[in-house]
Amino acid sequence: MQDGISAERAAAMIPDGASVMFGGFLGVGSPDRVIDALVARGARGLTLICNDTASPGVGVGKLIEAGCVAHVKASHIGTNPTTQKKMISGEIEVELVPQGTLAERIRAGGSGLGGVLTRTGVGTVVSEGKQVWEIDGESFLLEMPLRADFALLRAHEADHFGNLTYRLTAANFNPVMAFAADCVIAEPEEIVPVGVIPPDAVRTPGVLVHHLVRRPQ
Amino acid sequence: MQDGISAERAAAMIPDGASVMFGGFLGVGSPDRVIDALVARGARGLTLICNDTASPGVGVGKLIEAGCVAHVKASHIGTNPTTQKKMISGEIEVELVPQGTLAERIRAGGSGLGGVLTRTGVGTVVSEGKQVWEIDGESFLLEMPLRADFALLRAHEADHFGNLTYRLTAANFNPVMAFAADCVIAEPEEIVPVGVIPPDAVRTPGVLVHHLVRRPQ
Amino acid sequence: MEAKEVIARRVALELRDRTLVNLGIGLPTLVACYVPAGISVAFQSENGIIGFGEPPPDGLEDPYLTDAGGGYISALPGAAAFDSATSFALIRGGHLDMTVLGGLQVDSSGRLANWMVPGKIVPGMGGAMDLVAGAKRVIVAMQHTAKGHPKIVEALTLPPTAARRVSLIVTELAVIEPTDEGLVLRERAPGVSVDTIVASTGAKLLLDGGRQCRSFRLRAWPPEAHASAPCRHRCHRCRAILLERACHVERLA
Amino acid sequence: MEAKEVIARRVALELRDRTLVNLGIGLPTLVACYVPAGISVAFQSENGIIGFGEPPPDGLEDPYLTDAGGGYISALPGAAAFDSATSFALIRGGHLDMTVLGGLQVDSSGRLANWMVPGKIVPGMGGAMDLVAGAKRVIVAMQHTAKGHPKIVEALTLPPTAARRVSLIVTELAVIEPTDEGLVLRERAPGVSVDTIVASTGAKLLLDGGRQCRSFRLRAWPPEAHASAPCRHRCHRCRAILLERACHVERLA
Repeated sequence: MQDGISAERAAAMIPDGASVMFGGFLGVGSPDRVIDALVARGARGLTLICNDTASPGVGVGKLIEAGCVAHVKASHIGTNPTTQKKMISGEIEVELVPQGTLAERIRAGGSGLGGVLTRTGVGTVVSEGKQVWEIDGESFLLEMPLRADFALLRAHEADHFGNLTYRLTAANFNPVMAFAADCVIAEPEEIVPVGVIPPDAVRTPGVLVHHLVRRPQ
Repeated sequence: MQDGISAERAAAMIPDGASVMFGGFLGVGSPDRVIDALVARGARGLTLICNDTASPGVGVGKLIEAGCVAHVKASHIGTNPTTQKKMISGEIEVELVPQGTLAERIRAGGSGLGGVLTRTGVGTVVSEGKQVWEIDGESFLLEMPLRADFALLRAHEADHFGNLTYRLTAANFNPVMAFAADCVIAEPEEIVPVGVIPPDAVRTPGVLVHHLVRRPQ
Repeated sequence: MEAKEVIARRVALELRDRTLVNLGIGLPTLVACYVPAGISVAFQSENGIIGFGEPPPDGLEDPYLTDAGGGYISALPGAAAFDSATSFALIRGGHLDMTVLGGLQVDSSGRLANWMVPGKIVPGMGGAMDLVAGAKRVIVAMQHTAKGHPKIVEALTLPPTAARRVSLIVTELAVIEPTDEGLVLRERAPGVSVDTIVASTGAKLLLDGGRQCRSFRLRAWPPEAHASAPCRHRCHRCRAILLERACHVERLA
Repeated sequence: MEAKEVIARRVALELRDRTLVNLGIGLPTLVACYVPAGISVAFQSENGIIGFGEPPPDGLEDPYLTDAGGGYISALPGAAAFDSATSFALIRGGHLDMTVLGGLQVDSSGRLANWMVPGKIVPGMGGAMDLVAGAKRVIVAMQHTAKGHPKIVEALTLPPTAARRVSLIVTELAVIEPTDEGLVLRERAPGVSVDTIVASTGAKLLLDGGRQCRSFRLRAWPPEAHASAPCRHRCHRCRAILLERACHVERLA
């Protein structure tokens, strides 16, 4: 395994205009140190793929406020008035995706599937412009796989191979995003030697993780 | 949670002609005590959904030998000459499904998806009679969701709520089958009080499990 | 009794033993305060846990253990944690026995609108569309009117959350069931007349049992009766926290 | 040197540092015995583990820890276990850098047949179709001929495993790369003439560098050289076990 990198180095690897998946649910389980570093380096034009935009000053909400973001694909922006304001002013383009569909689209992107066939969104604005397929007499919406240039994960423990564990509701979108980006960067709370995390406790196999963010000095 | 049931009681709940998912990979992680009880009660006409038919005298191989089985949906039967023999004689009908497609079809059946769009099988006999969809210039096979009347799981630990853990390569198809049957019966090696399995160690939430097979007296 | 409490108490009577239930954020969360005695319900929070309990004591909050509204919770013994894909496999795969959601409008065909007001608020659907499309029973828990205007209407003027017909509507005035024939008034709240309900409703109501529609029971609830069991939101302190959260959510919307 | 060993050794030279590799059961398993020094490879077994190691000492087998052929294995430090859906998400989602599979036939367009012989054996495709459709590189490791008949043919007579063109064919005689132009002979085994290869091949071979095609290197491998590190199949005992398993698989087919 490579050496751990700093949050600043991680932020420097992510160019302006990149598409980036962020784990986290209302800021819980989001990669906060890399987010701070992205704000500090003045990132611009990012496409955020995340469950929600948290709230001002929390999680990816910091990126919204700092003007780092051009596009958002999320299931919910209601807890962040800044996102709403910037959406209305046209500064940020928002695509709203049902939460389960968001998880499945990301999973499809990471698992080599051609799309997701789901009941969710049939008969709503979500189905506008999309194909609806009749399968065995029922209607399913075809939703496209979702991938990103980067996935930024927040983990509980990482070992030196990059095997990850998560804690309680801080897992949320992190495990599924680990499969769906060209470059996966994990920000763990603890880094432990290989062998400390037993095989059955690993939630994200280390082969999926390209970089680990080291702990603050 | 209900009381634990005996393997005999579990076998009695499964009527002749039922479709049954069996966890296990070449017999590793298969619900052996319920299988023995199904053989003992002389079950007939079962549809088996499982990765493979193990080998004679091992795992679901016992059901094949004992004449309990009418149909098999599996990815591999090469390790069990009895299955091959009965397939050729017409006693057992076999549908071969690529292993990854089998896992995804079961996952789709358990997750409310309308189908699976996969590259696997395109241009092979697996695609015969199935729809091939062009999505973004690439061909994907539409494979249908798979569900069963029963899922028989082998778990490592179960708590009194039915929360399950698995051990190493004995997990295999068990976790995904837990979502895809009308009645889910788990055969754990150990049964522990509620609270012994921490929330992050649970691999199958107990709400999915209808019955636990008790340990031998 | 406050409208919210009436609604939450009546919805709680819909809970069945050994079921998996998801409560939407806001008003529906309060339902957890009134689980009938002898009933064991597993509550799911779609951010990834089954088996969560009361807000933790002050200073013992776990930053990695929150509900779908972002509030701190605790885990009950036997809880299971999982990721979002698994959480929605549970919701969309038919494993959720019941969901309780807030509503902005329900129309005469039983379709729900609860996720946006065009040109005003676009919070996003979160998990609402998945919950309505996937849960076995969908119960709408909402106040009967908003600023004097009926929320139960002939045809939705707001974007629907799903094509699917919801199972039941519970308000502080009535219990209404959408059916093939239309909206059927099943029960009235204690002391509320059928005329009041009809007058507050913007869609045709079929009267089940005529003007003599039965009133629903709201059993007195001894708030501290279950002190020996885990709290499960039954103590005054937890209910106060949850009520405040519910109001906070409403202020946001 | 046995044909199987020549093939396994040559395939091992295709391994790259820090990659995820899946070895099919049978002959491909032997590749694990010849991982070049200084190269760290994570091996996946599709029944649900990354990071498995040598067969365990006698009497220390774990009944819940086997490879995809059902043989007992051990777990190396840092191993990760997972279910079949996750395992095939890795395989089908483009996370597998390389797979090594046995072959019954490869045709001039580079398509592989390796899962059935109609009217004779129908073992099933297992994970083979997923591996060929999903891995970044697909290497076919097979003997050049079967009972004197070429296995590299103009057009498949057996059902294909996938529409996709494989990356490389390694036999005991040659290394052949399917390309847009056709099958290109890249290397010959030490002491094997190009004429012998052409005569044993049932499809047109494009000669890369003419008759002077370079011979591949088979570095001498000190079997016990890595005794200080985990064995990783390098000791005599493990290689014997794996070779026996490979032969056993062949007897079954």
